Amino acid sequence: MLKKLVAVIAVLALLLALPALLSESMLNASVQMLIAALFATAFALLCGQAGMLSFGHAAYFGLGAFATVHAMNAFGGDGLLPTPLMPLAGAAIGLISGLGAGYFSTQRTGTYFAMITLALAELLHALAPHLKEVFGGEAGISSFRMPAWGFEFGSTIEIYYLVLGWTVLCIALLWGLTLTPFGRLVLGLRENSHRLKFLGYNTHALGTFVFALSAAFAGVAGALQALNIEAANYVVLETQVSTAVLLNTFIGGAKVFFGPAIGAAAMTFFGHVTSDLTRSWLLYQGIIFMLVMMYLPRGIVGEILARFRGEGGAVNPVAVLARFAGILVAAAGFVMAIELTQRFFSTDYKAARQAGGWPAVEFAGHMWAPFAPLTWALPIVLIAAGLGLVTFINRREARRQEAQI
Amino acid sequence: MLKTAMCCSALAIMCAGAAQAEPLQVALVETLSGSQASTGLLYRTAAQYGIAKINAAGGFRGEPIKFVEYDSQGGPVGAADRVKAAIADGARVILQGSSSSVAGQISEDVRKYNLRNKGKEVLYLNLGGEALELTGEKCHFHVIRTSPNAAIRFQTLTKGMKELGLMGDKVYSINQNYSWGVDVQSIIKANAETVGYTVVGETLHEVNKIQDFSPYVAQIQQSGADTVLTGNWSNDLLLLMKAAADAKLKVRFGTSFLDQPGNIGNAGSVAEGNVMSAPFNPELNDATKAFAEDYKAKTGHYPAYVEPYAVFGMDMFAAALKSLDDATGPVSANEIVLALENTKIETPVGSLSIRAEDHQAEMPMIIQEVSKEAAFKVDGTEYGFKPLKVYTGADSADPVQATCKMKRPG
Amino acid sequence: MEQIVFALLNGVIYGLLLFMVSAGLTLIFGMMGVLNFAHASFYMVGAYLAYTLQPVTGFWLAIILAPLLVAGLGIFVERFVLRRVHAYGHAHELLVTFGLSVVIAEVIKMFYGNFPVDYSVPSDLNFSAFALGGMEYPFYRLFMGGVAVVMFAVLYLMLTRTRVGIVVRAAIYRPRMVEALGHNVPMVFMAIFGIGAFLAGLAGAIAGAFYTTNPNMALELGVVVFVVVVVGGLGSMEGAMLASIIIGVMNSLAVGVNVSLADVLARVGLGDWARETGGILTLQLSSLAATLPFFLMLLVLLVRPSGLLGEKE
Amino acid sequence: MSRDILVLDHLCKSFGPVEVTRDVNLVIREGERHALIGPNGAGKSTLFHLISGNYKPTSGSIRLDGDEIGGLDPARVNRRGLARSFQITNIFSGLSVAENLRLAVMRRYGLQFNFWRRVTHLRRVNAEVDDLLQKIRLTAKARSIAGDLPYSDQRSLEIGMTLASDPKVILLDEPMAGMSHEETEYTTDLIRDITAGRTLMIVEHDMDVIFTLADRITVLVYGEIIATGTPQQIRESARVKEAYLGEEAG
Repeated sequence: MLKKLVAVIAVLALLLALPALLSESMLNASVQMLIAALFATAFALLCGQAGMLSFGHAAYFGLGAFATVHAMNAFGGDGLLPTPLMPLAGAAIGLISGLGAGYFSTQRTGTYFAMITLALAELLHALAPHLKEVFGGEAGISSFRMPAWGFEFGSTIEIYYLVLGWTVLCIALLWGLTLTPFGRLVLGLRENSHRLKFLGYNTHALGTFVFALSAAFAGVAGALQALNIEAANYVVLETQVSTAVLLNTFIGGAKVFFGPAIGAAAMTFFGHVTSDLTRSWLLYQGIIFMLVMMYLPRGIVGEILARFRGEGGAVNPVAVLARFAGILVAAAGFVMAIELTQRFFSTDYKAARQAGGWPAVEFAGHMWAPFAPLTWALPIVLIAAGLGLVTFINRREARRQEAQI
Repeated sequence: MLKTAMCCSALAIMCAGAAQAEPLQVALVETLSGSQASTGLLYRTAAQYGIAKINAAGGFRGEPIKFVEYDSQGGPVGAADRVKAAIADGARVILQGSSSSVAGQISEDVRKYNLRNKGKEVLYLNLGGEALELTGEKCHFHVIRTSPNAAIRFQTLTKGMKELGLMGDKVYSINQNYSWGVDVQSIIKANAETVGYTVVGETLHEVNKIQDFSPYVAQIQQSGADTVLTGNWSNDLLLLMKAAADAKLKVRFGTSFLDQPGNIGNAGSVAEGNVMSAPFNPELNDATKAFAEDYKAKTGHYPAYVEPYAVFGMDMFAAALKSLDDATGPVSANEIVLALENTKIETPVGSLSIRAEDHQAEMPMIIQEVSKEAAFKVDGTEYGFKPLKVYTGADSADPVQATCKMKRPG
Repeated sequence: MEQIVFALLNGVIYGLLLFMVSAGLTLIFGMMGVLNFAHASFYMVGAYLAYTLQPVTGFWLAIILAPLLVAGLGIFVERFVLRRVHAYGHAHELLVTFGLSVVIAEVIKMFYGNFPVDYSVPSDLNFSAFALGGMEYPFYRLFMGGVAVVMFAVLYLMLTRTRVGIVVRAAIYRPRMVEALGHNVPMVFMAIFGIGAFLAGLAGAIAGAFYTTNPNMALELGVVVFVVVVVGGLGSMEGAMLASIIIGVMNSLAVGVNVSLADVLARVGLGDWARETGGILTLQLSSLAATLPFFLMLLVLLVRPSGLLGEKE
Repeated sequence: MSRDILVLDHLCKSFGPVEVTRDVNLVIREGERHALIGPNGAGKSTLFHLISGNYKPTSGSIRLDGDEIGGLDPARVNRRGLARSFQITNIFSGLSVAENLRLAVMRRYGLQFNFWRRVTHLRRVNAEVDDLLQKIRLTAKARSIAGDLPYSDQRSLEIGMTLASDPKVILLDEPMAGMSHEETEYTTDLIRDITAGRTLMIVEHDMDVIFTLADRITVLVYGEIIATGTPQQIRESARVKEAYLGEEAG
């Protein structure tokens, strides 16, 4: 318990100190990470804890954003809803729309539930551009953060603290929820909603309410995004937004409370950095996701926690390190192969070939010719060596465990 | 030389926060990945070409311009984030062009940033967001649009087709149901009387969602139209033309984005005889030919689609910078805007200038048709665009919109 | 009158194309309970492979070889990706195929670029089949429809008349029982996955030439295909056929209907009020053509969740 | 004489053309242990599903303590005071044993939409959970994940959860299915223990269990009741013998 408390305080202190440690551009990325973390945590309440896979959570995120932008324009930053309290508008619309959508979609389960949420979100996304008064057409609706409570809310630092405050508050509330009777019932809903019925619970009402709560917190995340970019556009209702939060949640680990938040923050950071480094970043993202699904089914955080709890035998630090090294070597080889291929097929390369011949391309500070054996041998050797090392370690560990038994 | 060595912003991130970089920093915020990346990548090529030219000529105030690319990852939301990052990294000029909704977002972001940061203003050079409201109710001092807009494109297109005898009396307007398509539709209707045609049918359809256009073609056929005017782009244009050809519909298409790479290659003979109004054609004169060849030498392909006017926009920017090159030290965005308002350049197609009232560029427009006789073939087919008629910047200009109320600094 | 005939014909043929892609998906969904997100990607891969093979092998061989290669890809995916995550539950299977669809799209873009490639109908097939009321009807459309119909017939006969088909249909409803009876269910799954991928690849190879072959074609078709499978009822081949044609025809007819809610309300004297209120009330049906399938899916899910011809929920 | 707690009156259920329950009339008296037996496919499980709200009767009525419960959903039936267990273990297998029982107990304290109390601080609920754990002899395994328990423990938990909602009537659906001889004896004891003072209705195939446990027995064949009576009466009933022997001979 004490350990947990210390960890929470340390993380909070770090988050509070970030503006002093980071450049403005990095701080801006941190704002995005916080919003993504809150969105994923809200989503995981439904998909991880209650076990209902939604494909349309962008709808509630987006509605939260639009409600906030309208509220910003209507109240001008003071009166009933000063700027720092704007996310309440997002929460309210999320709750209301979530109650409605939840009522219908929770009448079904599994894939059918997912399809209903998808259809609802797609309908909203298709209708939104036609409803110009509400969604502002394809230009979106723009707004302006007005000063309130003695703050300008003009600088990134002020926005950072505003977003941090709301994110921490909401995640704390969601954490608190897991400790309450309702929170436990939500787990029951995931494990066996059929049995809950025979224990006298109204599972449909429960499901509807979890859906609404999840939508409300997603609405807060949307509101924070609207506050951050001072605008809302119907593209936030897109399927990609729904799938992104899904990926983030599962990469972190849907069933561990802090997994989704950590996954979302990590993937947002990954996108932030790699999207400017390589054209192939979506490919890497897709591959990472597939690998996590195949080899770390409980998500990255979930698997780490399981190891800490001692599942899968005692942890051998040397083996872990060696595995890591192997994976890194293989990844390096793989990235090299992808990057070189991408470069040889790019339009830039076509331009370079204007002069005739097959010029070399630059990667990692060296020039690589397309038909030089080393260009392709090196990545292949790296991949083989890396995977070989991992396989070797895995076999040895398996033998050791057998010997112990 | 292969120019894959982009300035990686990860490095920029790490050293930002240090003193503001001395050279003028220009940021391209474009969709460079994902399903909408194709146009963004063309703007990137054009912008790189333009910046390389400036730097080859000695840069600005003795320093090469620092050019940084940001991937806006699709929509306005990503763009807003990347604009913030770009400004934080020290960029004073933002370039973007591939989408009107992103353009609207960036325009607003720049406006708000400049309101809050007097003396550190940022300029947004809109290379291609063509929605009318960007120079209408959304116009402001720190945005310059160097591309044409719906009005410029379609009033030249309708006038030109009529004068060349390429348009019948019955026109069908089919457009995508969003601001661009709606703008185009209203201009087609507004010009009907002055140019002399009747709009016998109009359709707004969903954007990039329709696989099968044959129902729409049936509607066109039923209306008895002989000319179809459309602002459609990408798949929506291609599939529409193909469906029309499959039904052996005898109509001529008047378009604005027929030269998007892949279109002619895909449509083939179907596109023959269709007309387009665009700000460039490579075989117009020796200057355009020289430019096309130079562009191809540097980038691997002839300039097409959005690239020519994006390059001309960059040339405009270069000329404005040149007029400010006599001083030393950092330059303010306000100075660049004022210089742009006073700059008039000769592009290979003719003169290009920026209107001070709404910051819309005035540029020549060329009516051209898809023909086997064209000198520059596209997409490896036997077809290209043959120029038919040129409208000068003054001829093609649209009136300043009443909704634009620009506040000037000072 | 001719308009309606054309619209119906177009709708039916578009529906048949949808069926070609969704046939495999519904088989897979029925047997494994997995909505394979990457299924439309197989369609795209089919188109690109046929485009690549065509200059070497010619059109006819290309549209046979490409789907075979896609079938190989499908089998590989089933064996080495899906089977691995099978134990973790349906959510994981669905998500891993989603990741796969992203990877496939990005790989295609890496090799072929972002713009559509110039894959088109060979000139000797590019003629009109008949004319009606001044409009000519392209032969290739009929060809596409014909392939789909033949495919449906073959599948139907295979599933109902052969031993293998009986095992497959049994495996859809009672996989454990079939396994207990000594059939190799994983093998059946793999084969079905391959066949499903083959069909999607075939659809892509044929339709890619008629429509466009571009890196977003999977995205565009993907969701509609889901709708078909859900509306038709999972595992039901006939249901998929019915749903495909309904959606195709609906799509085709809606375009010509310029009716809005306001017009409907005008019947009861609320027209002026509706037009003043604007927004959703004045939205014309024709501008929502591509959205209608979602309405249909929602309706079916809430009223008849097992789908039009599905047998189990 | 005790009163009638559960009354089935002309109860029928058909799936399409198939009649699974035919005109069942049955009275369960308060406090008795009533067993339902019959050959496979006799419709015992269907009858349980009808009483517990999982199926809606086609016609006829089900009265619990005088109130009509036929056609109510399972949650309402449970709240009226009838709880059931399942033939195939039906627990929250990802949660701990104590958590399983807590979920089962909580409802009675009105703790459904409660967002402000901590589950660990629900004194009376947790006391009751501890009590139940003791009754079903799983105190030592309170923190184990239910899905990891051995089969017989899972069955005990299943019974414990059924008991947890403090019902007037308990329906146990084949609680001994799949158990060894020792386990069966153990569970029989357990059931006798925990149902003391309650009304029990049980479906079971193990005749030894039935005849040691039940006060009265009802025999169901092809959806129809052919006999109801004390174990002694049933043992001697000619119709029952015929039905059973006929079934087994065929």
